[in-house]
Amino acid sequence: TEAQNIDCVNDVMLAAFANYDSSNTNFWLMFGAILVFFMQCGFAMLEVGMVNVKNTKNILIKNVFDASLGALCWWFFGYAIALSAPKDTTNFSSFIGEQNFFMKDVDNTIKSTWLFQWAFAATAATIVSGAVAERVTFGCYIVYSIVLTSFIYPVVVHWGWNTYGWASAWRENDLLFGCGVTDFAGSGVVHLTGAVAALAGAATVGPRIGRFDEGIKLPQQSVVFQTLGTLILWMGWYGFNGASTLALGTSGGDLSNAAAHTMVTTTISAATCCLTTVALTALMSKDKVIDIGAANNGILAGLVSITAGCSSVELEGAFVIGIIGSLFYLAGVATLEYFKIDDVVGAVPVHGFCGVWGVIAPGFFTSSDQYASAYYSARAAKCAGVFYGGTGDMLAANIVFILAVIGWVGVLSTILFQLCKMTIGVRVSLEVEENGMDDSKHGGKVFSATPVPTQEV
Amino acid sequence: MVFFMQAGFAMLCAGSVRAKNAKNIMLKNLLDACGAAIGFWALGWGFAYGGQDPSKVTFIGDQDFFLSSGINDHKSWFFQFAFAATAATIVAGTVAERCTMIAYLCYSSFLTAFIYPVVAHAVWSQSGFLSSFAEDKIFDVGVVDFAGSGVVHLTGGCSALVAAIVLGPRIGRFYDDKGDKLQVPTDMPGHSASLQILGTFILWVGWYGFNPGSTLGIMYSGAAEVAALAAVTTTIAAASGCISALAIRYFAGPVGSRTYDLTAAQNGALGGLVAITAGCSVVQPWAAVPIGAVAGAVYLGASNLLLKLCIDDTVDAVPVHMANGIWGCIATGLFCDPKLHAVAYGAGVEGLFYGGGKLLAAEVCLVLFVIGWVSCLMGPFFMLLNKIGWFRVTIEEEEVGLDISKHGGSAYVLTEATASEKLEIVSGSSI
Amino acid sequence: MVFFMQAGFAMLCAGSVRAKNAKNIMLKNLLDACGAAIGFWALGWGFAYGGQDPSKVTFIGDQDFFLSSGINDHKSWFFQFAFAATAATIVAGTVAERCTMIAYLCYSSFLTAFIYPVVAHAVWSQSGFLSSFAEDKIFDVGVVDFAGSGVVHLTGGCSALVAAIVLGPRIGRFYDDKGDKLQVPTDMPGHSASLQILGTFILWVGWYGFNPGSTLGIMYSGAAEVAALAAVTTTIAAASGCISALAIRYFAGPVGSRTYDLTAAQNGALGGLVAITAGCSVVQPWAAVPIGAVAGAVYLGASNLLLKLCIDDTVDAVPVHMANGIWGCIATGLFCDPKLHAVAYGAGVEGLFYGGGKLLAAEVCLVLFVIGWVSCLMGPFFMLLNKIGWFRVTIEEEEVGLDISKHGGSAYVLTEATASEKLEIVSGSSI
Repeated sequence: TEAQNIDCVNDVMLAAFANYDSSNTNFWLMFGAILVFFMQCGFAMLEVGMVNVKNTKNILIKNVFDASLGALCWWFFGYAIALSAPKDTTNFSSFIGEQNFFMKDVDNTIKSTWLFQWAFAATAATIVSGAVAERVTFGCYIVYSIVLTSFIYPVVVHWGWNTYGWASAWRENDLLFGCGVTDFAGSGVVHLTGAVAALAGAATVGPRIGRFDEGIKLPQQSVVFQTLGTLILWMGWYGFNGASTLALGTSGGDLSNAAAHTMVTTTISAATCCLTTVALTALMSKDKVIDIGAANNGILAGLVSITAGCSSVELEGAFVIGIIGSLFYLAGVATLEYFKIDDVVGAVPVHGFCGVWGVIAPGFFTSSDQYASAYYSARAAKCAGVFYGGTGDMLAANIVFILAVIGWVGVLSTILFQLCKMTIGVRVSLEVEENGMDDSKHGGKVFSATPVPTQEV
Repeated sequence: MVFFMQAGFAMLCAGSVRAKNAKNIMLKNLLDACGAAIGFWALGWGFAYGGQDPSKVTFIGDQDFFLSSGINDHKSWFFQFAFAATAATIVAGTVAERCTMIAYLCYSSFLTAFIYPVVAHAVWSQSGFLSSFAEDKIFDVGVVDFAGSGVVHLTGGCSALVAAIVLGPRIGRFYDDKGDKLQVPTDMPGHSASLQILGTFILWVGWYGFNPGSTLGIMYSGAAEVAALAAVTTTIAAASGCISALAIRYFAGPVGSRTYDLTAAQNGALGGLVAITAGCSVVQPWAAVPIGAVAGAVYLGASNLLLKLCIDDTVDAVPVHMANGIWGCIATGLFCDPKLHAVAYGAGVEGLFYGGGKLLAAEVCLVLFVIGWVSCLMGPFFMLLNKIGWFRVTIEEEEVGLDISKHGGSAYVLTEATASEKLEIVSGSSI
Repeated sequence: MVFFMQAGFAMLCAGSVRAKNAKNIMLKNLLDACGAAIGFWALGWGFAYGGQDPSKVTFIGDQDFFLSSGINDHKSWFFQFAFAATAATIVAGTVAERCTMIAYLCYSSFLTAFIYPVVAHAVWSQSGFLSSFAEDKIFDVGVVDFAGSGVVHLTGGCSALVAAIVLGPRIGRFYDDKGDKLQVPTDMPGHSASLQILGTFILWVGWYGFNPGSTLGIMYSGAAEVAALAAVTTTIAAASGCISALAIRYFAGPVGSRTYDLTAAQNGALGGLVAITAGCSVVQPWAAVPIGAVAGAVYLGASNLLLKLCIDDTVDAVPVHMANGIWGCIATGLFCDPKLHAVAYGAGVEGLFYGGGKLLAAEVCLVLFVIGWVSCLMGPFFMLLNKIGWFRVTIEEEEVGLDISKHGGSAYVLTEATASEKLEIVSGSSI
């Protein structure tokens, strides 16, 4: 077909859509990439709002570096490992891509895909920096970002999304349980990966001084920035989920409708999860505090929960997914509290627990109509969710994928952080932590000491 | 793009309130988006656009609740949801610093699930009695409200006005401790100009989704040109609104202590944006200059009028959205160019300055309908809330600030952790 | 999208100045956008693109003022307006904290209505003497400045340099009270790193409108591929600029007190973005790495040079925009790949590293032309302003901060007036 003419062993997901209109596709992917990239800004604002003022510069520079280091790593290795074909293209159960390092021999028509996927990779790396904020060394941070975006994360992408990946739903034959994993925009691929690495990091680094002492609450700088970050993330998510259709129109059908459906499910899940989380935390707290932290993280939890199933569940499914997502989030918070693992921004509950739920959810709620419009109609009846008459094969594939991701990322990132601990050290010294890292590492406190003249009222 | 305006409103409101209420207002902005999504999905969309039929005039839609009719509507739903959320958010700024959370939830769902959809149905649905898309149009011309000066901003602004009247001013704004009226209203400045400006710019950006984006709802050849024209007029109106408000405020000050007022500049720009919203696709670029300039003046006039009447509007939402919503509708009736109307609506209706008065009459009908509808429903609704005591926080809560009384601590913790014992402020978030 | 960069500039500037001038700089940013809209609509567009004719070389356009020629130009106008506003905004950061509002209004309208349009005409109009779109091209190749390293950034940066020289440094920056030169210039850090980073990210996002968006001005098959390439090179250049500036700054510090400098990282990223702007559509992705890496070094070098020369640039706009604007033009002359040039411009011109020196010569001409044109006009203009005393605020106003003297109060009101003694919050802090 046409698609195979475009020198396109490397043309991974786009190959699924024969005869796509490249101009529209490029525009749509770049538009999506820019929205997803703007999520970097959202993460930066969210994290800066949640840390102590003395570590402001430190967290900001990490966010800038996630984007910058991520771009180079993704260009050198990440793209090739994630999205190129294995050397032996008859091997349809591949583990890793082996071509196009440094984007060699990549046609301009694929470059928008690179951009879109880079924005995702940067997101996965950013999740970690929030969890280990305020105490991790800069050297350790650089090492794990490089390894995560160059190797750990791309391999997961290859499994889940590459047309040759062993778990992918985009393969032509030999699908995992006959369906492949339904992880449309990356609840598992992106969020769970980031969160497992974050958990390994937070567990290795240990809690901040005083985090689990009685009666002390560590100060948070500004909910204004946190909320700004959350709303920016919410907007970026429309690119994350909506643009994951990867094209607007094909000869096979009008994907713009699938994209629109995706955006609606995304909205409903986020909104539901926010309201549920606020209500539950208010009911559980002694003095019925309506907590804005819960509202913010509730939105994010709902967004992560819907990310895998956003294109294939019905609207009422999105509503239920949002409600249950909130339970997963709260369970995650309680679990971390119990094990005394300190996660500054709540990355593990939001991205990890809800990431797991997000990948499980389509196994129950996918309807065959929506599956047909976003994936393939041929296996829509078989691969629907169990609540919509499916066989359960897709649920099984999704669970296997979750276990594989947790195993792969968990083992590698634990080894990585332990190695760091033995060599360059993962944690800053006590004095540096007490004084804050801005002063010791980044040439001065974030806010100048020049007094503002108080205004006469 | 329009959704991004939620972030803009959140920043603008946060910057405009006092620090002690920052968390509260941010939470309201978040809940807005969430409540609007659920309410508009469950009921609002059905009331607004369910069962459209150009040959029949209805007052309200009656189908397609919970988006039951299938996938084809989803694109427009998403766009319209962002509009509905905008209308609800406008109110949040006005009643900031003194309204309870429960009242807020009640009226924002009422607004997005019922009040706003009926207005949208009247103007934008094919079965609306004011609509340009119906077969049987009002005065044979139909109302031109391209992106919602009337539908969105006037509805939101009018609700805000009713709420502000029922709710009363903040403590110490117009009256002193003993209840005597103050000579000069106390100024209660917001706590961060940076956030206000950030919000303004984000809103301005979002407006390019609001106005040019509205062409996407209507499919016809030439949509791209209409969108381009809308972007140009939007830009020019915002710019002239900003400059005119700034200049008027500057020259209105006493000689010697004239200041360039940042708030006037930013609200002038927003006023210009609201005013051009109705007519952005049917007026010439030159007409955007007077529309924007008058909008700046209208904003300042309305703002002073509210002060005179002792109505307390924390972020000046009523002057910006309601007063300029009205002016925007009327301005469209004046400046509508038949050539451009033919491109955008396919009919070639003239504004007053091009020789036809029918459009102006239709626009006035729109304004009166919206004001009447909103105030007749929202007035009793707010008074009911007030009666049962759900509307306003207690005096103590108001004085100490809502963040401490309701949200477990102040929004800002700027001191170092080592000093944490000394702090009287408790940090707020759960994680 | 490019318009969103206004928000980015506003946040970056606001974060980089001291808290006492925050309102002032933001008002300037707001007025920028407004002044540019009016000026560029009334005159600028006509000077830049009026009466294009590929067969005739003209110095300046002479038609289509007030967008009189009709609807077809509106798309490009909107895009070009955002560019013009960017050029004007660059200057605002440099002269921050000491320039009067009136001077600001004068030069920003002068810049957007006349100076910038002439440069844009020369390079991007079909009748420009440097243009790649004219029939009779300079050195037979025409200048490649895809999205304006030279046209936008160099013009803005050069104006900023001239303004900074004429205006002189802030009080206490290089000289002490007695007028003796200080050993080490006083550091005057901005008041909020968070706002700076917010601004940087917003700018980076906006740049995707700037660079890939520039393909939309040129209609041909394959525009989408060119846009995709531009987006990739833009990303890589920004990333390597950021890393190189940070690394150089780190290793340049004395051993033992090396710090990871946030300002270097963000300005390095911006420098990389500026440098790739000219060549983003005609260089290979690998070339973006050296372009970005050198850009980081160029930024640091230029920044140190300014310090040596006692020129005070509040937000480092001259190193970022001017120095890297020059480097961007030259880099295009070095790295231009004929295959990519053929796709983007249809001609296949080689850069120096691909065997052809003509393009480099043309790029040098562009740089010299812009520097000459801007400094010859802006220099006398600023000196005139200075002569009549409109340029700089008085010493007292500068010391107390412009927010209080000119804008009726500080930007931040974090404490209740009554409780201000009780709070031990460092008063300079803000969100």
